[in-house]
Amino acid sequence: MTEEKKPLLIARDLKKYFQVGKGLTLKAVDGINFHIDEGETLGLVGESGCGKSTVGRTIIGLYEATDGEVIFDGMNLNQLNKDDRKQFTRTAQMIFQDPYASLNPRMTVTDIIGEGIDIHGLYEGEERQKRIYDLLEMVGLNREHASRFPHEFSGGQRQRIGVARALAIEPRFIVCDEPISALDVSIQAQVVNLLEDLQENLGLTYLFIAHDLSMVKHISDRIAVMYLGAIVETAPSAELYDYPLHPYTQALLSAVPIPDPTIEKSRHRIILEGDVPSPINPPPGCKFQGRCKYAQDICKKETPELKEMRPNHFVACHMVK
Amino acid sequence: MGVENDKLLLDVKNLHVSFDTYAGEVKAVRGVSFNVNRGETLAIVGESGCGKSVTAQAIMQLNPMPPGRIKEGNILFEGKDLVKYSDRKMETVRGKEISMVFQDPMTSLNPTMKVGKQIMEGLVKHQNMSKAEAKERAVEMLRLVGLPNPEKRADQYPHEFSGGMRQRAVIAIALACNPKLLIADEPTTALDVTIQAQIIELMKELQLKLDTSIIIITHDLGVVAKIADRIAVMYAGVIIESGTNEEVFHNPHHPYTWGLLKSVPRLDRAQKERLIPIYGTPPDLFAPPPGCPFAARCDYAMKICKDHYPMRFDLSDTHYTHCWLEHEMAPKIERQKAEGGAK
Amino acid sequence: MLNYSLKRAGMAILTIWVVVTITFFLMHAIPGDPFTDQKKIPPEIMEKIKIKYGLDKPLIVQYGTYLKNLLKGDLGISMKYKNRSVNTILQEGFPVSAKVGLMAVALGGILGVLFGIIAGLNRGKFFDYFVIVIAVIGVSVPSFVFAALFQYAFGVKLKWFPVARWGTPAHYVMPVLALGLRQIAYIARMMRTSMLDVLGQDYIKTAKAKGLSRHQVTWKHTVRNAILPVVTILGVSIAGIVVGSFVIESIFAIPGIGKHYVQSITQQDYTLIMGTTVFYAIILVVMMFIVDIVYGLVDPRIRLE
Amino acid sequence: LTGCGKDEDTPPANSEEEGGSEEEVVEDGEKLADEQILKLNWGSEPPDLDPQTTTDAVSIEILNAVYEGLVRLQPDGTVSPGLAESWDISDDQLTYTFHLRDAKWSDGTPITAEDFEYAWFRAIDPKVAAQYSYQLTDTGAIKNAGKYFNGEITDKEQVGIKALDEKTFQVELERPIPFFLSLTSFVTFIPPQKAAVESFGDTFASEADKMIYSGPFIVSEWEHEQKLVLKKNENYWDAENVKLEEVRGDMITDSNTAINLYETGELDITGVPPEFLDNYKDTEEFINLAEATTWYIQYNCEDKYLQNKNLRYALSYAIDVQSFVDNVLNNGSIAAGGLTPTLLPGKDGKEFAENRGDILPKYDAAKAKEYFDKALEELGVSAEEIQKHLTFLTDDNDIAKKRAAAIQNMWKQNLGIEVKIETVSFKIRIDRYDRKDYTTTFAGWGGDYNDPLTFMDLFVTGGGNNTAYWSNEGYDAAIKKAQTGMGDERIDAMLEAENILAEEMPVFPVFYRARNFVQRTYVKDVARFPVGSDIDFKWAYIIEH
Amino acid sequence: MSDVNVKQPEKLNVSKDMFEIVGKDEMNYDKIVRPSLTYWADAWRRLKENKLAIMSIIILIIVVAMAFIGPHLRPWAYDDQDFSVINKGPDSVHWFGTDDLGRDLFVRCWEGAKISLFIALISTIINVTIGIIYGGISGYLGGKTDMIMMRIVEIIYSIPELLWVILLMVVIGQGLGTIILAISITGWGGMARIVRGQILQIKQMEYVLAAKTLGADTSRIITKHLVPNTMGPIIINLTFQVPGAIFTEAMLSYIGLGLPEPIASWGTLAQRGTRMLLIHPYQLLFPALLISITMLAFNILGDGLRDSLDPRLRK
Ligand SMILES: Nc1ncnc2c1ncn2[C@@H]1O[C@H](COP(=O)(O)OP(=O)(O)OP(=O)(O)O)[C@@H](O)[C@H]1O
Ligand SMILES: Nc1ncnc2c1ncn2[C@@H]1O[C@H](COP(=O)(O)OP(=O)(O)OP(=O)(O)O)[C@@H](O)[C@H]1O
Ligand SMILES: [Mg+2]
Ligand SMILES: [Mg+2]
Repeated sequence: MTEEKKPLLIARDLKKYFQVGKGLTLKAVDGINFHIDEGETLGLVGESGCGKSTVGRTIIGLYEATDGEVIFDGMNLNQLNKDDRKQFTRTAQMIFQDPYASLNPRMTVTDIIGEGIDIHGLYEGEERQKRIYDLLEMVGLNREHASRFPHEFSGGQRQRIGVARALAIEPRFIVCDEPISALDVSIQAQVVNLLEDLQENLGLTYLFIAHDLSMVKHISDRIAVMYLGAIVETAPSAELYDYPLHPYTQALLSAVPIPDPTIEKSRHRIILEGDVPSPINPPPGCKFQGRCKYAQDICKKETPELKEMRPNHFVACHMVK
Repeated sequence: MGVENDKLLLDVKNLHVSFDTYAGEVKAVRGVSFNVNRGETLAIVGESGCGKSVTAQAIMQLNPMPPGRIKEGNILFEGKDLVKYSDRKMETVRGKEISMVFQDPMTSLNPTMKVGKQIMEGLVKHQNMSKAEAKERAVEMLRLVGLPNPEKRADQYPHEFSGGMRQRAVIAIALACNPKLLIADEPTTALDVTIQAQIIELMKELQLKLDTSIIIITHDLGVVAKIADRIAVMYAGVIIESGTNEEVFHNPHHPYTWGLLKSVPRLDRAQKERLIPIYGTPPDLFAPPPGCPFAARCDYAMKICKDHYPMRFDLSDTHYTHCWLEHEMAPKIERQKAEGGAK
Repeated sequence: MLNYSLKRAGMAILTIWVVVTITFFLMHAIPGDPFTDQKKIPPEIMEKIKIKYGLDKPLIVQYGTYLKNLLKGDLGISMKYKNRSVNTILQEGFPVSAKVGLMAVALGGILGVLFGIIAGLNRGKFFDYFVIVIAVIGVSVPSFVFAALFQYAFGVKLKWFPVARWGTPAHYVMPVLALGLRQIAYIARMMRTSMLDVLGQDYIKTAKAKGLSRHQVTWKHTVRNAILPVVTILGVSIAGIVVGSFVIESIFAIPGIGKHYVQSITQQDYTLIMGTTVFYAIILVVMMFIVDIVYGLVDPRIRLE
Repeated sequence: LTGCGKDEDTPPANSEEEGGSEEEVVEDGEKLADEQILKLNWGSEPPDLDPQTTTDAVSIEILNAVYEGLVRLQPDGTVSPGLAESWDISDDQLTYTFHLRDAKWSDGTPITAEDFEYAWFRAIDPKVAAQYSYQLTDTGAIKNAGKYFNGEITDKEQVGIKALDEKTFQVELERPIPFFLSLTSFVTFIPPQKAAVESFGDTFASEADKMIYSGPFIVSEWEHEQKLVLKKNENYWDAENVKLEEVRGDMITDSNTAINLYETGELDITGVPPEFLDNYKDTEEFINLAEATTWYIQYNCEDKYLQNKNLRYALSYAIDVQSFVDNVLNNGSIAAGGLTPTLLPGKDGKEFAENRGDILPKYDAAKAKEYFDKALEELGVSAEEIQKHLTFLTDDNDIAKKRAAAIQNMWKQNLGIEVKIETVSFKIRIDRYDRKDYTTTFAGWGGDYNDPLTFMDLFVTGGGNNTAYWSNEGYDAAIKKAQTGMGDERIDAMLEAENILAEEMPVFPVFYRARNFVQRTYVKDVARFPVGSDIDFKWAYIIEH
Repeated sequence: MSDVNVKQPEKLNVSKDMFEIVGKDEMNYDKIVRPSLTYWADAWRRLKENKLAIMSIIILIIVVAMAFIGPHLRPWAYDDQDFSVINKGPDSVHWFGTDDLGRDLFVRCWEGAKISLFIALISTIINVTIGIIYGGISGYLGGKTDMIMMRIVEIIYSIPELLWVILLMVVIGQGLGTIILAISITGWGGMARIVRGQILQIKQMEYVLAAKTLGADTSRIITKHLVPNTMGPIIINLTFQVPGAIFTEAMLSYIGLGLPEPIASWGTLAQRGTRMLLIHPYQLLFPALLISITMLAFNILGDGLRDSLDPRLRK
């Protein structure tokens, strides 16, 4: 691991709140800091609803951050003018979590994939068509699918269209919001390999959001673990798996199923007790405190900061010494 | 048979489902047969686009018709053929006897109805609950699927939920009425592992308590390993291998199953290595090849595979496969070790 | 919400002020004046009349005076109905117009939505074409033809309903029908297409999977998601129709305010033009506000700040 | 000269004893119906029931029923005493002294000369700004009324309107007005109760109970835009001769609706729209009534081409008036013989129109073409140029459009020019006249008072209503003579003026309009007049049916 | 293509050589490549399959053709008057009868078709275009922009149409242009509001977000993503614009802004016919029938269009 990498993206104290109902604020993302180096893959894992997609959407500019800033390649995303923004969309892309909802039901696959190409004027005519076919094959679809509409596909096929769309404009940075969870394993492998190849050849950078910890571990250089709008632990991926420090991370890892019925039957996992607190009125102190068996008084009062406990391994927990 | 019949809940026989498109007929399901006993869990795995969802929806008679249609086959549920049921009659089966978790959680929820209400509906309809009771139960269901603050969440709309939360809401809808058969189409893809485990435990619990049968469609072989009693592997509209959990994981007989098991990364493996996918794409279902549909991607494909669909080879009472490699004349090849991950 | 309402109220006042201003000057830009008549009024008389109505002052002064009175809620005295204030004309006529109009909208809304739903559910079947034919008749035959036909058939020949005039509930039937037909036509067609859009959505599948009956799926899941364009139409329809219809009111001799919207202009009854315009603007603004509120109620994804 | 009504010395009959119970036989075997209710259609809401400011036909009709002036016109058009029992006219015909009878307002208070004085001054009060004030200042030529109106004098003493005592009312004129007596029946001269006007203030005449009445009827119910019901006024001086108990009037604007209501028996009288003429023409109930209204083609005589008399001739000769009246109008309207319509009095006990005869050129296509060619030559332009230049300005209602289409077609057939029709709304048409922004047009004129002068002074040079912008010294002189002269001399002057008009042809009179209506045969003695108020119910009654 | 592939061959003659391993191949079995169609081509293809829609198109073509041919089928011009045949019912000479000036209604009806269809076509195009763009921008941008844009619509709606129209006539005078302008002043508002309402509903959809991340600008998102998904209501509004324009023209001509006599249009013929309704019903019948048939065609075509533009109904 070379130390010379420069960060492509830095998020500083990023917050995204939603207004829900009568004057209530839902703190989906509540002040997080992280950076992603050029050519690196940062895995983002965490409980569902903890704000992963929101982080992804905020750094790509789909949501306006409530507070904090995102610096991409030296530019502050809050201060982009129109041309810069367009240029930014050229370099940063997103693969959406919900494959069907993110495909316009009235566009053919050609149009969907070709849209980015058209917007940025990358290819025209024959070349464009060829590029689209290439992309389709790249993600494991056939040319025959080009003139179909989204509803004619299975869930996994739809997701692949989404991947192809993001790849079409050759971005430098992709937010992958659970890009593979809807795919079957063999295609997952194809897509992950594809992402890795692209990274290798073109130096792409990924923010990879997923639940499948085995896949995250496989693809990521570093992993950040989120819990209720905050990052509780970050570490290089092997390190995280080998030495999980935060109690939540430990619980998470223990729950990963192994594709082997024999092993699976003999495994034991850490069961988290207690309720997940609401992001609408998060309790003060450590957000995990209510479900943590190590929790002490201090956890109820003070919000733990991320501290480097081992080289490159940061954790936000009072109890980790 | 008579005794068995009592245990048999669902028997799908030679199901064919096609979609009529302008370019011809898409044969999404081409002769699928399987059965599910009471209290049993059947996992259907397979390449994306191979017809799993279509099969599942055919049981519920929910494929869009037209363009879809059931061309052939029977779906016997407790001995009655659902294919012959009218829409009106299906209403008494859906939700109450068989319920279903759909694959796309976002589009599967009505955007203009509160989540709680969407869960309540089935309860009011099938369990004759009062509004208040149903509401209580709905909140309870949301709690069971691991949603924090279920009281508040029940009063929110789907767009205010995260992807995983929506999926849990969909699951809650399906589980609410204690169905005899639960069809779960990729129920946990959007869930993190802790919730996933929680949901799977919930399903198991339910199964124990009420003798519910489950058909689970998933890509996550980990989940399959954890929950399934039997596994059916589908490819291009047909089942190419079926057996008990152990049989398929430890003694897979179809090259496609090998490939499947190989392409999963495993957490318990040490270092990052390249994944091994199955190269190529599955055939387009609107012109499926006459022979084995996997032949084109199969390392062991033989001449016969291209032209003749392999017959069924029974390996045990519960285990069978459609592969010419099982034929006595076929060359013996070294069977791949049933283990995920790279070597 | 309160905040939003206040903002809208502020905008509404601004809107009405702009309407008042534009209308005021447009109205004066039209050749002629309220007293133009076949018999030329001698200039010296004209002069006195203009003084009496304040028309001798520069336009801008007249405008200022009008605004001042408007703020006090005083719409002035009609220049044609010389002893009646615009306020009373509106006060007396509006309830009548509103009753007919609301009933017509209700009829159109209810039948239209109903027809639309049934047609949508039976796409390409008999009822669908039946609704098309109703719709085509509803739009290609103007309401005054219906009015005339109804009057002759049901009033003169069959004597089911009174030919014209106002008073008993029986008097409502024909005008409401004549006015409502177009509404039915438009709303039914809109509802149908919108239904088809919604019926193709996945969540309808979910609803069916719950075992809900066709009926429940339709009413609880489809209609609410499909009704939005109808809400849009209804908003302006209501605004337009509660202030009455010139043709229908004159055919059935209904004492509403519809005729003033036309006559005040052809007769250049300045105060009445302004009065009816302001009145309509208020109703329209309120309706559009209600529509926006209803949008939010119907579809929680719509949020207006 | 003493105009004198017949004295009504006999005390009013005891109507309480007589009415109702005993069946009254009216005319050969006809019996009065028990229910004396007349159902009719006013046609619209009366815009203004203030006698001094009102100008429209509906209001005038109603006012004529609920008020009375100094005189009242008899069904035959002659003048009979109204509130004035009798009157004296000075020899120079400049001073009229009216002796009022002991009539009462509907509230029982006496009607006095002061009410008249108050009303007439109201009519010329600059603050009231009555549109018809010219009826007093100009048409009626009341002494100094104009000056008072213009604020030149404020002293009421100098104005020729005076209540000499409670029952005597004197009027002085600036010049003799031969039709002055009949003029005083016109609504502007009719007094409302002074006390009522003053106490109700702004709301006077806005509701049924905001008026006090003097005529044969009172307004008993007034639902705006809906109906206005008249009841017999028991305090009316001639109540004994009023047989109708009630007049129920609807306000129905749509003529088809009115006909339908007539069909179902809900109306006793209604107008017949032109489309329905064929249905009723030959029934007993159909009444065709000539009106003192003339419609004529008017040429803008200041227009560069229409200045040319031959062009005007050509256009006029090309119109087949008889065919137009028979086929296009087909409603009993009469082909015009000159500007002044029938019904207005002339000399020798005949109508003016009879005195004049038919002096207009008859349709002659060949002549029309001849004149046209001559005109083209004189003007030195081509027919295309004329065609491009001329337009035919007309109203935007169906009937006007139909007329225009027919005229335009005749010009096309006979002169070979396709004149563009311009349809505009009424006010804009008038405005275009005022701005001289038209070439040819169809215009109509209805009389104000019962004298040919109401038509004949239309085209005096610079006259407010001379929108043909035509000027002719001979004509002006003749009219002057008619205005100031007396007796036959006046008529002769006007006849001369008619001839000049026919010769110079600034306008080409086409027809005198007829009104068509249906009236139940059991409705009797509804009086109708060519000018002023159209209708009078005072004498009307209903026989058993 | 039968389903033999999934049936067990009862007796299959197998030979050893058939079991020679050849490994995977690059899919050399017959690939039937579906024609690659664009959205519009696909829509057109589906429309063609809709018999009723095609019939409607044919009817519309016939109507348009007759607008040009019709008047020449009879010996009279549209403005020829013949007082000897006033208000004559339809017979072998005057196929549609004559009007109250003895003009042939057959000729006038087709002459009127020309004018009415032209006005309807142009003004509908104008209204629909403006309405979609305006409503699209307003709904998509939302917030302040929407607030202001919708207030402008309210203002335009509130000012009496007659005032505009009379003023227009004074300023520009009578003519086709004036009529179209008059119809267009307020005509686009309905469309704008409908489009806006729909877009408010769908603008949060994820595919819009997806387009945004691709860098699609506002106009692209509106035209490519939002408007196509609002097609149903747009088409319905569009089909209603057509008769709307025809009758607005009649209304305008009633207040003097329409085309002056003796020019005929469907609207004015119908309006004149209405007056004759109880006496000479045929004078209304023919224009009304023509309008109705045309409208029926438009509506059915609209439905067909709607269906063919909705890929979910794709067959
Ligand atoms: N409405 C439709 N019209 C045409 N083809 C369809 C339609 N719906 C599904 N298909 C086709 O049917 C096949 C089977 O689809 P299905 O949804 O069952 O796949 P799946 O096995 O569930 O895949 P995944 O795991 O990706 O969800 C696919 O090839 C798909 O393209
Ligand atoms: N538009 C919205 N309005 C209100 N609340 C929202 C909205 N979008 C997201 N949220 C809330 O924000 C929180 C975080 O949501 P987010 O989608 O980022 O979760 P996630 O980590 O991606 O979860 P998952 O893995 O289930 O997709 C959730 O509590 C969710 O309910
Ligand atoms: Mg997410
Ligand atoms: Mg699926």
